[in-house]
Amino acid sequence: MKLHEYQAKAAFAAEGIPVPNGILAVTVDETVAAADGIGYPCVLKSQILRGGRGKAGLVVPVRGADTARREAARLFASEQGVRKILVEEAVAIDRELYLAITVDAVEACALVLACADGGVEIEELARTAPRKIIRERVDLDSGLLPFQARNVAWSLGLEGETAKAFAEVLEKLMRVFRANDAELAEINPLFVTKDGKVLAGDGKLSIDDNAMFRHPSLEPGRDYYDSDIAFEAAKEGIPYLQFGGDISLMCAGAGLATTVYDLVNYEGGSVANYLEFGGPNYRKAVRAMELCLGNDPKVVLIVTFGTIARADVMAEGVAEAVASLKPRCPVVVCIRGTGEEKAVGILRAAGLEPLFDTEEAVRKAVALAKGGRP
Amino acid sequence: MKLHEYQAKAAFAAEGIPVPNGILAVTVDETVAAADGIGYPCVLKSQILRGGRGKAGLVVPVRGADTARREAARLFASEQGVRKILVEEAVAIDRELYLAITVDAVEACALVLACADGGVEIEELARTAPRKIIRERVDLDSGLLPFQARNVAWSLGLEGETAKAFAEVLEKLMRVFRANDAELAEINPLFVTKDGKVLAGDGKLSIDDNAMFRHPSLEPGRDYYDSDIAFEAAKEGIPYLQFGGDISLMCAGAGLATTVYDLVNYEGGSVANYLEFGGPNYRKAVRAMELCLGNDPKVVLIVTFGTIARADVMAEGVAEAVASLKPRCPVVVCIRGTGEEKAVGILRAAGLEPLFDTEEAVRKAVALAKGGRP
Amino acid sequence: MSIFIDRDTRVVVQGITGGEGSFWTKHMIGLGTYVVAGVTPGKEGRSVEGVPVFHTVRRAVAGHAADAAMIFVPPRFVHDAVMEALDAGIRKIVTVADGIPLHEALRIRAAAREAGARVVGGNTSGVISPGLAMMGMFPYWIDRVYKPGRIGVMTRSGSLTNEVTAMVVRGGFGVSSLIGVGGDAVPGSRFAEFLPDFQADPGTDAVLVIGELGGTMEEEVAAAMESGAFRKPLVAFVGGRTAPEGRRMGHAGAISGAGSGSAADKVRALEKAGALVADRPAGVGKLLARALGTASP
Amino acid sequence: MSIFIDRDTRVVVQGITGGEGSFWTKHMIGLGTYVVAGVTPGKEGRSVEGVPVFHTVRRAVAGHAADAAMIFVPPRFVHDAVMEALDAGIRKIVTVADGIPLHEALRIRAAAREAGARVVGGNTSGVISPGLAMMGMFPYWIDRVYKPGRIGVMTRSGSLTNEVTAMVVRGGFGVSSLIGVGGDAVPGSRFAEFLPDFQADPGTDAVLVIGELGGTMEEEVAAAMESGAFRKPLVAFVGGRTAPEGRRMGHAGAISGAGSGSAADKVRALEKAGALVADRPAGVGKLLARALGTASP
Repeated sequence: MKLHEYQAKAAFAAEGIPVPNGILAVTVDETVAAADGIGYPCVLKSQILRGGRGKAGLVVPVRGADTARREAARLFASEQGVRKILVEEAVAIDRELYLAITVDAVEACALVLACADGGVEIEELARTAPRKIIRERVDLDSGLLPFQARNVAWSLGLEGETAKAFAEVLEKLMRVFRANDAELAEINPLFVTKDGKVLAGDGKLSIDDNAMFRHPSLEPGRDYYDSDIAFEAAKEGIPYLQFGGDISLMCAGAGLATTVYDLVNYEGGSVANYLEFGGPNYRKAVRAMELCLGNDPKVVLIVTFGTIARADVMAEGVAEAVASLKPRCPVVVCIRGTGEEKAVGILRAAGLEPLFDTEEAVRKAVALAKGGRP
Repeated sequence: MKLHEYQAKAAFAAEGIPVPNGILAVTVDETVAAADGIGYPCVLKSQILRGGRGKAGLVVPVRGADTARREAARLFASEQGVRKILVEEAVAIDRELYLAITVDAVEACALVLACADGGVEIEELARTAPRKIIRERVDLDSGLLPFQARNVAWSLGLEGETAKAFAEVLEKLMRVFRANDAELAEINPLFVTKDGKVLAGDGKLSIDDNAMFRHPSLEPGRDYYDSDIAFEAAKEGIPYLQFGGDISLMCAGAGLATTVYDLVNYEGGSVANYLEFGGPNYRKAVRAMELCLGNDPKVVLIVTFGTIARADVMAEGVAEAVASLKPRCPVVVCIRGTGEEKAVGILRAAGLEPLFDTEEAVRKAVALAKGGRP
Repeated sequence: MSIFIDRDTRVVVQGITGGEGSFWTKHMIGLGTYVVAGVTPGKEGRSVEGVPVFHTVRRAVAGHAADAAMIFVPPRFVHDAVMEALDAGIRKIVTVADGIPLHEALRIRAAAREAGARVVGGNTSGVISPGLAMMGMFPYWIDRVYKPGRIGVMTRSGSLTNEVTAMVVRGGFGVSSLIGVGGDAVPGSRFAEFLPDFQADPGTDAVLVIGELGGTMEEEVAAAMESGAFRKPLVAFVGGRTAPEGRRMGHAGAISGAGSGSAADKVRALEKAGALVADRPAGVGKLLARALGTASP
Repeated sequence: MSIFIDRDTRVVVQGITGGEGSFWTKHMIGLGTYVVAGVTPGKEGRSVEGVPVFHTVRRAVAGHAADAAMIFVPPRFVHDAVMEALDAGIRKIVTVADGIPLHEALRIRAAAREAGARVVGGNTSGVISPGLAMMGMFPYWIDRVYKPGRIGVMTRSGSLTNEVTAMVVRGGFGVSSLIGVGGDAVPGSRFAEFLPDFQADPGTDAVLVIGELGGTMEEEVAAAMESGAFRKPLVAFVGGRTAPEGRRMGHAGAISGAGSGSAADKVRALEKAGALVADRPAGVGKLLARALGTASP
C-alpha cells in the first residue's frame, strides 16, 4: 500500500528525519490559512499517488495569499481528484540527492539506493546512468551499520557535517523501513540546504500488503483507490484492478488473470477490470459479480482452473449470481479443476455454456464485446 | 553490575513478565505497612546481593503484623547489612522451575538454560544432574524465535496453557536480556501456580559493565559495594576488590594482579585489597595509594610491567604519593616496562628500593607484613 | 526420475492437524509420498492419516529421520515454521501459504542460503513429480493435467500451473518434476537455482519455464543459458506482455537487478539465450516438440 | 617463521589518526610491519607516518590491497569497525580496546565465524612475531622481554604478557609468534583456534599458554591435545589458583561449557592432557626446557 507524501513524511519525522515545515489542508480556505501560517514563498503540493506531479502542475510555489487561493482552487477543482494539499515552506536548496531503501530479492536483504543526482526518477537514472547509482546491501536482522551509512555518504561525495547529517538520515530511514514493513522508503529529492543541512524534499513510503495487519492505523481510505468499486472490493479483501475497457474479468489467481488479460488484448478486446475470484474469495461469486457489473461491462468473463477452489462450488455461486443479479450483459464461463464434472451440470442448468479452453473463452468474450450487448 | 531482586523484577515487569505483588520497604514501619497492605501470609525478602538468602534466614514468611515487625527489625539489624526489604505476597505454588539466559562465548550467542527442578542453584544442578539442564542457543540479531521457546517449554514437560505461558515468559526474558545488555537474566525459582500460571519467584539481572554507559539510570549506589573504599574507587572508575588480608595490592592489569594474588598466598601472605593501577589509572598514583591506605594495610605492594602505562610516569606518581601521604607502612615497588631505567632513579630518590622481579617483590612484601610494621 | 522429491524423501508435515494440512496429507500419501511425521504444537500423540503428530520438528526428526518439511501454517507463522525446520536440520522445505510478510520472506531466504537449504514458496502449489510424490497441493488425479513424463516445469504462478500443465499433456508430453517457486516478490528459491538439478536429471529432456512480468527470475534463467551452465532445451511462457506499466511491480525494486522487469524484456532475454518462447499457454506443446525435435501429435 | 602475521601481511590501521593509532603505527612500522593504509572517517587525504589515510576500509582495500586490519578505536565503536573490515573482505583483524560491550563482542565473534575470519581481541596487546612484525602494542624494544625464537605463546592477559615473555627469554628461549587473545569474557578468537596454526608452523617447537581462571579456553586446549589434534609440547601457566570463588566470573556463564572455570580444574585438565603446568611465571623457562628436552641455562 502506497502512502501519501504527507503520511510518508510523518513517518520520517517520527524517526527524526528532518522535513520542511508543512500543514495539511483539505479546503481552499484551509490552504490559504496554512500558507499564511507558514509564510511566503511556500509550496502547494497536491497529495495524490501518481508520479510527475511537478510536470503536471500539481506542485506549485506561491508568493502570496492571492495566488495561494487561486492555485488551491485550481488544484481542488482539477481532474486529478486532488483531495488534500500539503502546504510546505520553501527551502533554500544547494543540491538534491536521491535516497531510497527497497528489497533485494536475490540477496535477500534490504537495499539502499542513492544517487548524487536527485529529483530524477530512479527508473530514469537506471536507464541513463546506471553507474551513478550507489548500492549498499543491508542485512535485515543486523540492520544498517554506521560504516555502511558512511560508505554511502562518502560515495556520494559528501563531506564534513553534511556527510554526517546524511548518514543519520539514512540510519533513520532504515528504521522507518523496518518499523513500517516497507517495500519502498524513498526520499527524492533529498535536499541539501545552503547551510549544509539535509532534509526530505519529498517522501514515498510503500507498505507491504502482507504486513498490513501489523499497521492497522494505516488502513487505506477511499482516496487510495481508482474507483468506488476498487474501494468496495478492498474493504472486503478482494484484490481488484480498474482498467478502461469493456470486458470484466473474474479470474482465480493473478498469473492466470495476467495471461487472460494478454489473450483479451491479443484478440483485440479490452479489459474493464480484473477481480480476484480465487483463494478465499471463491465462495463470494454473487458479491464478486455484483462489483464487476458496477462497471457496466459488455461481457463478464470468468476463468478459473482450481484445485482447492472447487469448480462445483464456484459454478454454484455463479449460477446464484446470475439468478439474483440478472446481468444485462453476457457471462462467459470457463471453470475447471477439482469438481469440474459437477460444475458442468450446474452451469448448464443456470443457462450458461461451460467452456474448457481459456483461449476459446477469451475469443467468445471478445466477439460478444465487439458485437455489442445481445 | 548485579541488580537487586526488586530491580530485576521491575525490569521483568516492564516487559510484562508476571511477578508477585510486592512493595519495597526501607524501615521497620514501612515493612509492616507494606505487609498490612499486601495481606498475610506474605514474605519479607532482604535485598542483598548474595546467594543462599533463604538458608541464611534472610527470607522469611510472616503470618501477621506482630511477626512482620519482629522479623523486619531482626533483618535490618542483622550483620548482613540489609538496607531494603521486598515485601511480597505468598503464592500458592504447584511447582518451581529454573530459567535463565546467559551468553555462550564459544558459539557467540545467547544461551537459554532451563530445568524442571527450580529453586536449586544452577551450579549445583550442573554438578549433580547436568543432563536435566535444557539448553537453547539464540542468535542475538534474530532473537528468540517462537519455536525455540516452545522447544524449551515442551522439553520441560509443560503442557497446554502452562507451556504457552512459560514460552511467553521466556520471550519476554529475552527482551529483558537484550534491552539491558545483560550478562545474566535469571528467574529461580520460576513459579508455576496451582492454577497453571507462571510467575517470577525470584530475579537476578546482571548488567554488562562495559555497557553501563547505555544504562545511566542503573548507576550503582553504596549498597552494591563491600566497603566504603570500594564505593569510592567505583565512583572514580577504578576497579577495586576488597579482601580480608593485610597486603594492599596496586597492580596494573587483572591478569598480573591475579598472579600476584596467588604468589602472595603461596608465600603465606594475605591480600587486603586489589586496586587497578593500570590502564587509564596509571597517572592516579596519589589517589590510588590513598584508597589503599584506607584499609590500614601492613604493606603496600606495587607491581606493574607496562607498555603504554609508562614506568617513569607511574614511578613519579608513587614518589609523589609517598611524599604527600607519608604512609605509615612500607611500600614495595616493582615497576617495569617502558621507561623503567628512568623510573629507577625516581624511586630511589623517593627513598624506595626498586625491584625488578615479581616474586622477589612478593617475598619482600610478605616478609614485611609478617614482621609487623617497621 | 525427479528432482527435489522422490519416494524416499521423508516428509514431515508442519501444521498437519489443520484443515489444509490433513486434507493434503491424505492426497500426498495417496500419490505415494513418504510422509513420516507431522507437527502441530500442543497436539503430540495424535495421528493424522496414520501419521504420528509431534509438538516440535526436532522431535519429529529425532523419531522419524525426516529430511523434508511440508509447511501448512498461516502466512504469519511461516517464518517461525521454516526456522524451526532449518534448526532441526531439514534442508528441503516447501511452504505454500499466500501472504507471507515481505520482510519475513527476506529473512526466510537469507536463513535458507546461510544454512545451505532450499525453501520453495510461499504462495505456491508446491512441488510435484507426477506418478511419484508431491509436497504441495496438486489435483494429480485429473489425468489431462498431470501425467508423468520427461519435461521439467518451473512456475511462479499457482493459478497458471494447471492451465499450462494441461497444455503440456495436450502436447503429448508429461512432467518429470514441477517446481512452483511461488508468486511472491521474494520467493525462497528462484528459477535459476533449480537449473543445475534439471541439467543433471537424466529423467528430464527439456524444461518449461512459466514466467510473468516483474522481478528478474526469467533474466537469471537466460543468464544461466548464456553462460552454458544450463544446456538442455528450454521453452518459456511469459505472462503480462500487454500489461500496463506500474500496475503490478514495486517501484525502485525493479531496478535492483539486471532487467527492467517488463515481460517484453524477459522474452527478449530468453530468446537471445536460445529459449523458445510461447506467447500463450496453448503454444507450449508445439514449442516443446520443436525444441525436442519430435513431431507434435 | 610465524603465524597470523609476517612481513608480507598488508595491514590497514583503523583509527590511525588517533593518539594510540598514530603512536603504534610508528612502532609497528619500526618493527618491520607492512602498514599499507590507514582509515579515519572524515580524514581522507592525510597521511600518518607516511601511510595514506582513507575515509573507509573499502577504499583503503581498493587502493592498497590490505589483507589485515589493526583496529585502534574506542570500545563502543569496535563492533562497527570490525564489521567494516569484514565487509571489505579482510579476514585477519586485531582489536585492542578494553571495554567492548558484551553483546557486541558476541556479534563480533558470530560475524567473524560466519565470514570465516579471525578476530583477535579485544582487551589485548595484540599479536607479535618478534623481529618480524606486529599488530598491536608491544614494547619489542625491551630486549629482555621480546626476542625471536621458537616458542609460540598464547595469552589472555595483557598485563601478564611482558611478565611471562621475560621469563621465556630468561629461560633461554625466544618467541615465534605471540597471540594475545585478550581478557574479555567473549574474545573474538579462542586459544584452541590457533593450535592448528602452531602445529603447522615449522618455526614453532612448543607452545606456552598463559591462562587464568574463568571461562573454558584452557579446557579447550586440553581437549585439542587429548584428541591428538595438537601434538607439540605444551607448557601452561594458569593464574588465579588461590582466588576466592565468585570474585571474577559470571554466574551461570561458567556452566555453559565443559569446565567449572576454576583454575584448579584447568590445571587438572591440562596436566591430564599432557601439558606441563607452571604454578608461577618464573617456572615456565624450566618447564619449556624440560618439554623440549633441552638443558635450561
